Amino acid sequence: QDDPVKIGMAAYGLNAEFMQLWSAAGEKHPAVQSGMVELTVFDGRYDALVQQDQFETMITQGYDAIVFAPMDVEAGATAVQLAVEAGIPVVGSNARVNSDQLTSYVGSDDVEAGYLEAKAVLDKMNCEGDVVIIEGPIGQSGEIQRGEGNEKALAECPDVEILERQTANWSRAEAQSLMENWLTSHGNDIRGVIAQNDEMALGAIEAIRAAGMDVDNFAIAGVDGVTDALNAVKEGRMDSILQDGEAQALGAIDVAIKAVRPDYEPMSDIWKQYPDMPWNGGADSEYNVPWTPVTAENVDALLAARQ
Amino acid sequence: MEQPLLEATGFRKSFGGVPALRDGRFVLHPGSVHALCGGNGAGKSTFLKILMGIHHRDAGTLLRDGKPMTFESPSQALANGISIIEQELSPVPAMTVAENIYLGREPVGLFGRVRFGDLNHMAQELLDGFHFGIRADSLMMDLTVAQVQLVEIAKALSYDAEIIIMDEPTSALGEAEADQLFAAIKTLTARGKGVIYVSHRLSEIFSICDSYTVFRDGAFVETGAMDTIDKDRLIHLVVGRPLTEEFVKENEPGGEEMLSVRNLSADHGVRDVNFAVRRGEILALYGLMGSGRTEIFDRLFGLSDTAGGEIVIEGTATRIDTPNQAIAAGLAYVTEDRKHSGLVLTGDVRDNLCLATLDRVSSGQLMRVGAERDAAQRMIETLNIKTASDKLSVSNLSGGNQQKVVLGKWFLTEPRILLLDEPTRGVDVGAKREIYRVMSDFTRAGGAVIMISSETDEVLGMADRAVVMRDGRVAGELQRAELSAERLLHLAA
Amino acid sequence: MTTRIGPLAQRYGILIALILLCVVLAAVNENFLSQRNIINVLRQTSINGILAIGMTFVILTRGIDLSVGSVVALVGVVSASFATTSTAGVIGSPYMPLIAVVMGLATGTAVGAVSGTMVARFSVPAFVATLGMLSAARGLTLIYSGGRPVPALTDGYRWIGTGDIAGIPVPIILFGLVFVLAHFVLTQTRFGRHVYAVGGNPHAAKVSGLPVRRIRFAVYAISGALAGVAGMILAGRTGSALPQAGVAYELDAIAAVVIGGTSLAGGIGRVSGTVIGALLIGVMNNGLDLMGVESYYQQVIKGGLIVAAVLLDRSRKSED
Amino acid sequence: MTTRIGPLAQRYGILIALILLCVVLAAVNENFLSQRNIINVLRQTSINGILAIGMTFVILTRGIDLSVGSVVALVGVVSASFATTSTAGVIGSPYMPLIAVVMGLATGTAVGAVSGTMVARFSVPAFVATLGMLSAARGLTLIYSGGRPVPALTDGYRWIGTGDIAGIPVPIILFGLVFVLAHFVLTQTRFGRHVYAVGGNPHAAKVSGLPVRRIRFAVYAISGALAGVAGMILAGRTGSALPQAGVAYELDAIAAVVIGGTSLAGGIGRVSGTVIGALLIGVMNNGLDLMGVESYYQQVIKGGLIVAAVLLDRSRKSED
Ligand SMILES: Nc1ncnc2c1ncn2[C@@H]1O[C@H](COP(=O)(O)OP(=O)(O)OP(=O)(O)O)[C@@H](O)[C@H]1O
Ligand SMILES: Nc1ncnc2c1ncn2[C@@H]1O[C@H](COP(=O)(O)OP(=O)(O)OP(=O)(O)O)[C@@H](O)[C@H]1O
Ligand SMILES: [Mg+2]
Ligand SMILES: [Mg+2]
Repeated sequence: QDDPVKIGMAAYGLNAEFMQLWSAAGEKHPAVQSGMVELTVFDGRYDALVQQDQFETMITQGYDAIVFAPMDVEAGATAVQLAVEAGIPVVGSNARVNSDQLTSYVGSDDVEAGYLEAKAVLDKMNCEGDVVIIEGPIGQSGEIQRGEGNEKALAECPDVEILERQTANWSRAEAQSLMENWLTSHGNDIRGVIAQNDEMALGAIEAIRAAGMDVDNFAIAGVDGVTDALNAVKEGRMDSILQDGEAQALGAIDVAIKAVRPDYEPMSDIWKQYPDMPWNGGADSEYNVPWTPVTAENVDALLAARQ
Repeated sequence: MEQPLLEATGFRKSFGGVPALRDGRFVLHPGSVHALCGGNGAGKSTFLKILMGIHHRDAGTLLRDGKPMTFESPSQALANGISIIEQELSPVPAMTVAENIYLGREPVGLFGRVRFGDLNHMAQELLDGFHFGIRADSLMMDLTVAQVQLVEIAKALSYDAEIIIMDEPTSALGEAEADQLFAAIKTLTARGKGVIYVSHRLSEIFSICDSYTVFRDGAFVETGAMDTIDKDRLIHLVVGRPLTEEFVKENEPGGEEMLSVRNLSADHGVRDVNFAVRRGEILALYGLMGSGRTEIFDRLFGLSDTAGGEIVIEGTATRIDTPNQAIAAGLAYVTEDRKHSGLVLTGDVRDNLCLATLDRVSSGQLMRVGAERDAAQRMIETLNIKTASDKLSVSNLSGGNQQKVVLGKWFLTEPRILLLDEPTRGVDVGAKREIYRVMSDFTRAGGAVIMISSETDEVLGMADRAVVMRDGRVAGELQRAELSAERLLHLAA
Repeated sequence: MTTRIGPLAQRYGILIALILLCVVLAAVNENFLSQRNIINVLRQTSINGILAIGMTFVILTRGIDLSVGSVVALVGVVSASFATTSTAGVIGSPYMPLIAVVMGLATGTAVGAVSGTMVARFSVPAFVATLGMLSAARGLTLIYSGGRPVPALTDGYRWIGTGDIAGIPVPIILFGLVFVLAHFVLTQTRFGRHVYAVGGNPHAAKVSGLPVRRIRFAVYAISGALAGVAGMILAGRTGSALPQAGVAYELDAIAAVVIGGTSLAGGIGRVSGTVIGALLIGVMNNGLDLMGVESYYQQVIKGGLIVAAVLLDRSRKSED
Repeated sequence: MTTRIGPLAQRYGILIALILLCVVLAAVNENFLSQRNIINVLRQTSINGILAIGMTFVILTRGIDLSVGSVVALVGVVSASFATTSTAGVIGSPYMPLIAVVMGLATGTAVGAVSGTMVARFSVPAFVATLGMLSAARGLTLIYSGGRPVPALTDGYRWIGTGDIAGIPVPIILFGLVFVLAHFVLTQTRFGRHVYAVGGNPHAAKVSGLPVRRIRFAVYAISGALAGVAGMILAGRTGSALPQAGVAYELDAIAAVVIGGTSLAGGIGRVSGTVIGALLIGVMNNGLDLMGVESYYQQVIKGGLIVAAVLLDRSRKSED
């Protein structure tokens, strides 16, 4: 019948696992599988300007819609504006962009994640003892919002002191060195580690083990639910909050198709999976994919889904 | 007496605690060509570099036109009417001849735009005035060493300075070009300018200089008018002991051909070259600048892009496409441009001496440091290389001593056939004799030498036979009995 | 004379590689040669191109400037902070963009001058001096901006990145201007020739009385100033100045210079080559995206293409 | 002999800077000199140190190897894929870690050999060849791993990163071994002499009969192999091999080499200097973390310290 709908998926960068899962999910969308949608993934290479360049390319190539995981809150807005001016609807996904021109946003609330993970750490510590915070790259929306959530949880435990906070740029290796150095300067005073993503939490665990200390004596949490973290949760080393990147991608594609084909009904089953997030005719300005705390109970199922 | 142009007293300079110059003294009068003499490493270049503001002296006073001065940089020396032809040629390779000559003095127009037309014109006129036959718009990197030296001469003269320092300006030149320089010097002195002249070719000194100053071991020895001294005494002053004979020649050519070439062709238009060298023979390859002698050596040593012709070594036709094959065939090649192809300037004396014989001072991959040291020490003694230690960087050696290091490197390979391209370039009289001695001993022991030399004296003194090149072809051959300066020049020109 | 063939092929070898790439892309994708896409490629290339032109000056003197990416970010946040809609409201004048631009240029030049001083005056190896600056300027950017983007720039300022004159986007015009100016300076002026001399043979330059230190200093200042221009274009384009902008831009800039035939050993090269090198990188990025090549394979292909382009430029002299 | 003073100061200038930094840190923070922290610093330095030692070989020949960071990642995922608990189950043998290590070394060496071939055989400028490899090897890493970490490594393999022998962590032992070996090769073997000669004057080296191409080739293979060692240490340390590992490691490695006094122009330098350079960077990172300096300021201070250390070193050298 009609030509396939051409959708571009603009990822901020594909070298790390999370965005890889996000983009791979897009390829698995039923509409893509059926040939109704022609999907192309763009790798923003962690540079806001590169993403903007790719928007220009998509405009030139006459894409019908764009699913956008922006590198930067502010700079992303310009890209959105370019596309909207060219008549191409843009659906945000995974990370926020400071623009009112988005057709919709399908993502998860990072403030909540920050709150949940910090809460997990503090609960395990019974609100006693001191913590360190390993932050994402300063200025990125993830760092800002998860940091906000961290603060909110910490405010509930006024006796807990923050011994150190420093960025490890989402990197496991950097977090590991950082934690090794903190263990030297603070020794046994550190009781909890709030890492703003799983990679950094995993780095902290390795540092603790390398120092010959017992990981069980620390309360550690991260965010995202990457595979290594799921395994670590399974072994009881840390807590993680699963961010369902796949659902963010699938949902955003559904909304994007809807924007192009008004009579479209969503094809992905995430809408059944998350009853808290109703489709509402694809007209909502924001869809909030719920966080799933990873627990001993659900971890095996989650790991199985990864294979 | 008139005011000297320049008067230096008590110059001292040491490098890393080693004194290079202990007591430099020099007085230059207007209208004179004043020779600065001394053996390799006597401190001549160091002294001249201080005058030019390239080095800073540790002590001493300098009077320029009677006024005390210190030059912080060469630009100040230039501003005070001093220019220099440095011993080590120092071109900017990717720029044109004209740009090199007028570097820093380019004629500019609107918006600081260089007037290239004028620049080329000025440079061409300058070069033509000296009959140097070099195009002002060619790139420096396309020139031969000799041409580069001519450009540097033209450049130093173009400043119209009061004092012109010439540190071995003819070391890479043939006699014809050198004569052009001497003519230019005469015009300069006639206009009241002063020239400081350094050369290890004594004949030059006696023909153009009017006074001399001798340094030995970094200290002033004697000064005087040229007509008050003879060659033997000057040699005595320079070397520090009397030296009776200049050349050492005790070899006897045998009958067997060690190397012969048939219809050899090489880069830049060299072709149909035939000659042979016999066991025990010293063969001179004579020719004017650019006649293609170096190209033949490059071809013999596998460094040439062209590979026509046949090379027969000790009766076996031998294919040589790389230096490795040449070395394996028993050849050694002392190149004319020691900076470019001779020395690893970042290395020390020992590294450089052993570079081509590393397999002999190692067992498998493991270096035998003792053997390395001994080999280096042997050459330092044989060639009397003046160096604080064999671990001193070669870049810190005086020019003549650097040349000896290159020679030493190849002697250590114990070759059977030596290719020497201007082997005594920049070498002092004492050391020249050492080199001649080595050549003589080497051929006596059954080796063969092919030597390129632009010094007729050297050809006459050492060669058993001469092959004369002209425009890339063999122009003729002279037996020892037939050798004379006139005949050589006649065939070459 | 036969000797002239070498330089000629050397000049055009990489251009041939670029043209070849364009021909292939045009054959594979009908949009590649559309006016709109050509403008896209040029606009996308302009930032790296301008950085690479500044880098050419530095590399010609045997130096290197690793700090350009950080300077892009620093200049972005500093100049943008004078051109947000809020500050414009406060100081409120039509001259604000001008002040912002002046501040940006001044910042870039100042950072370059500091690197230049370290290299020229204190003989710190350029790699170390500018690596230090890479780190320091990034830190200053984060301190100045508090790690947050400087958002909501005024339209006057954004014009630098998004405006156009007679249909040609301002970044492209700036890129062209910088190229023409740099080409003129390097080939026609005394200063330009001295840059080559200092890189080709610093000793000869010194003995000829050139102000070697001042020239070394100047090229870093130029590189800094041009990084400033690039930084303002970037901020203008993205609509806000990002403190984490420009990371690793130095590699692309140096790549453009080297692909364009300029020797890291100094003294040899030209900005026209650099511009071709930058275009080659830009076309490659654009073309692969245009064809929708999968990202992982893109990286492999890009690596291969860069090498292939330079290989095609056969006439380069081998070193030994 | 007095002659030894110059070279002596030159050799130890940067060591003095390192010692000075340590003294200051020890005075400010009581933990700095604790055994545990010293082990931390050494372990943290080991990866960059090993990369930098390989880089020293390359830079001594006037080359550069920008690909080491990508090779770290590639070797990580390739070798680790032979040592996950699942594969170990399949092929199930105590030799698995050994096979993984062999595969890792082979991969690193092979990548280095490709770069080396491009540089030595096809005269591609080292910067371009290894920049291409930086991109290509990263792409291959992502393709091989599908962009996912290779997780759950066996304890045998992890021992490379986390184990110890007589209380000394394996990465430190490997770092020490590589240093001793490299120092031995460069100072005591014929190949080492060749490396210096090729870097000092490739043409003279060729005329002297050295196999210049083979030597050039070999140094890239060495750098690749050592990047392989570093990659396996990193994977062992972090517990799984991450495809995004090693980004920008080349800059730190080159920095260590240059800070350690090796000249980018080739022919001059030693691995002992490189190790001191790497330690200086490591101590700096560790010290600033220990003192809890805020990250923005850390970057500014790091930039300044790098330059200061080299300034201290250079100021001891004689005039130009
Ligand atoms: N930069 C330096 N560092 C250390 N030693 C040096 C340096 N320059 C020169 N020397 C030493 O100073 C001494 C004098 O050298 P100089 O070049 O002045 O000799 P010269 O008289 O010009 O000899 P030649 O006739 O061979 O050119 C030599 O022993 C040399 O090794
Ligand atoms: N790189 C080059 N490019 C172009 N021409 C060259 C080059 N090198 C040498 N020539 C030319 O080749 C010819 C032979 O040069 P060659 O160096 O062999 O002469 P030569 O007899 O050794 O003289 P010289 O005394 O200058 O060493 C000359 O005409 C020279 O100009
Ligand atoms: Mg001298
Ligand atoms: Mg010659």
